Amino acid sequence: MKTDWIDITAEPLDAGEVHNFLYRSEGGGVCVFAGTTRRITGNKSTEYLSYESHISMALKEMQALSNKAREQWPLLRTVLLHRIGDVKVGQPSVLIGVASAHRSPAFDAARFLIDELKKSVQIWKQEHYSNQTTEWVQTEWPDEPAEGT
Amino acid sequence: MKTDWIDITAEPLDAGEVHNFLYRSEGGGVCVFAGTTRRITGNKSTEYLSYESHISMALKEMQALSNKAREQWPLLRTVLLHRIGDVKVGQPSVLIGVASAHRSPAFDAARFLIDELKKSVQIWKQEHYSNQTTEWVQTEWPDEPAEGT
Amino acid sequence: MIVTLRFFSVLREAFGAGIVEVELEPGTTGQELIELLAANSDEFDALKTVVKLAVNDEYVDPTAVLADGDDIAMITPVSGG
Amino acid sequence: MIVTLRFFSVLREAFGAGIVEVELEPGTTGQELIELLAANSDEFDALKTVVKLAVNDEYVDPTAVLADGDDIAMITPVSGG
Repeated sequence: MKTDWIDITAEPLDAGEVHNFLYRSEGGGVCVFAGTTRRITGNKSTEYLSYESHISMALKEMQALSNKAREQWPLLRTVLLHRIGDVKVGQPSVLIGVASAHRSPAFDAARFLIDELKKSVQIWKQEHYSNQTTEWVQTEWPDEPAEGT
Repeated sequence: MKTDWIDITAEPLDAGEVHNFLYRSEGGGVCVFAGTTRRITGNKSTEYLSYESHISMALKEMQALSNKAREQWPLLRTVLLHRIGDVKVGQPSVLIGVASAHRSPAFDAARFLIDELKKSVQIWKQEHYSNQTTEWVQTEWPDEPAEGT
Repeated sequence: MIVTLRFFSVLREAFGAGIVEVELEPGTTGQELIELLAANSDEFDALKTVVKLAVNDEYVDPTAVLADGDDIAMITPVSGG
Repeated sequence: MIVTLRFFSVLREAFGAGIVEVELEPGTTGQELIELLAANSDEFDALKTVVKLAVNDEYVDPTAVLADGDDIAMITPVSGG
């Protein structure tokens, strides 16, 4: 039985399925984070975000993050799902979830996973604004060197 | 449009509906916590938990907690749902959710709401063990005085 | 005067009912009601230092004087979640 | 030798394709490839100090010598979530 559900998909993300995957008889605390496309950032109005990924690397990196989380906290299951393609305002592009026996590690591990995913997983997003312009979101590498560099 | 979804119910809790309620065009971060019935606590094996509540007081207290959370963090929506009656191992008895523009307040507010719910909301649980015995879970009031006392 | 008492969990089982109507002397305080119930139930007696009284869904001080028609809930430390 | 280059987001648009095959001199290093691409694209030149090379799904040091058949991805700072 697989205890990590890791995927990059062009399909809508189903939070109900994620919860069902995380509800375990050994567990007591489930924390799920969803990142959704926000209409307003700064003074610009977004219609949708378009994501692309180096999928094979991204899946390996997501698995590595799950492994790191499991080293730090006693987790029963983890979920890391990310969409590629277009994600409209108000829809989730990313779902992170963990199940643990207690709530404290569930919150801490979910927070760790989304923070780290944003730093290291090989996914890029492009803003599609209401005025028909587009823009690739510019970021910087975090200060700590990534693995292998 | 109601922005708090607060309920005490004998029906199963639907996490998918909770996520849909929390996905807003103004939001970017949704955090949902589910507390599920755990099989093992200490050396005892649980079959199900049975919850009862002073429902009218509990709903008021849940609303008060939502209000407090909104004073501390910029939240778009909050969800506090709790079951009464029997909740089998692996099933959720409580669902907490918040939507915010960013992930940090979403995590912090969800954590606050479940921590406070466990301290103050007028709900009680009874363990139903595999050996057919039952036990009301004994707790103490937290050190800080509750409102009105 | 007649008041309604609400019991939950351990106290509900101790008194054999969740809701009971009782007659009290006019002017009875919350603390006097607690002592009365403690005298009638070992389980209540064991919890009397931690039970909070709520009248019509609001917590009240034990010195509060109860009134005819009050809906009085005995709230023991909670254990939801 | 022939290698496959993978570009994403800004670089994909700059080069007009996500995957291209190119011929390199045997012994070319990662850094030499970066300089070659920077000379052909202002967009790449602007990002050449932050781009990381991954060969066959693993990040490599710029001093690494590339080999025939390598699948080389240009990874700019990520922006998922």
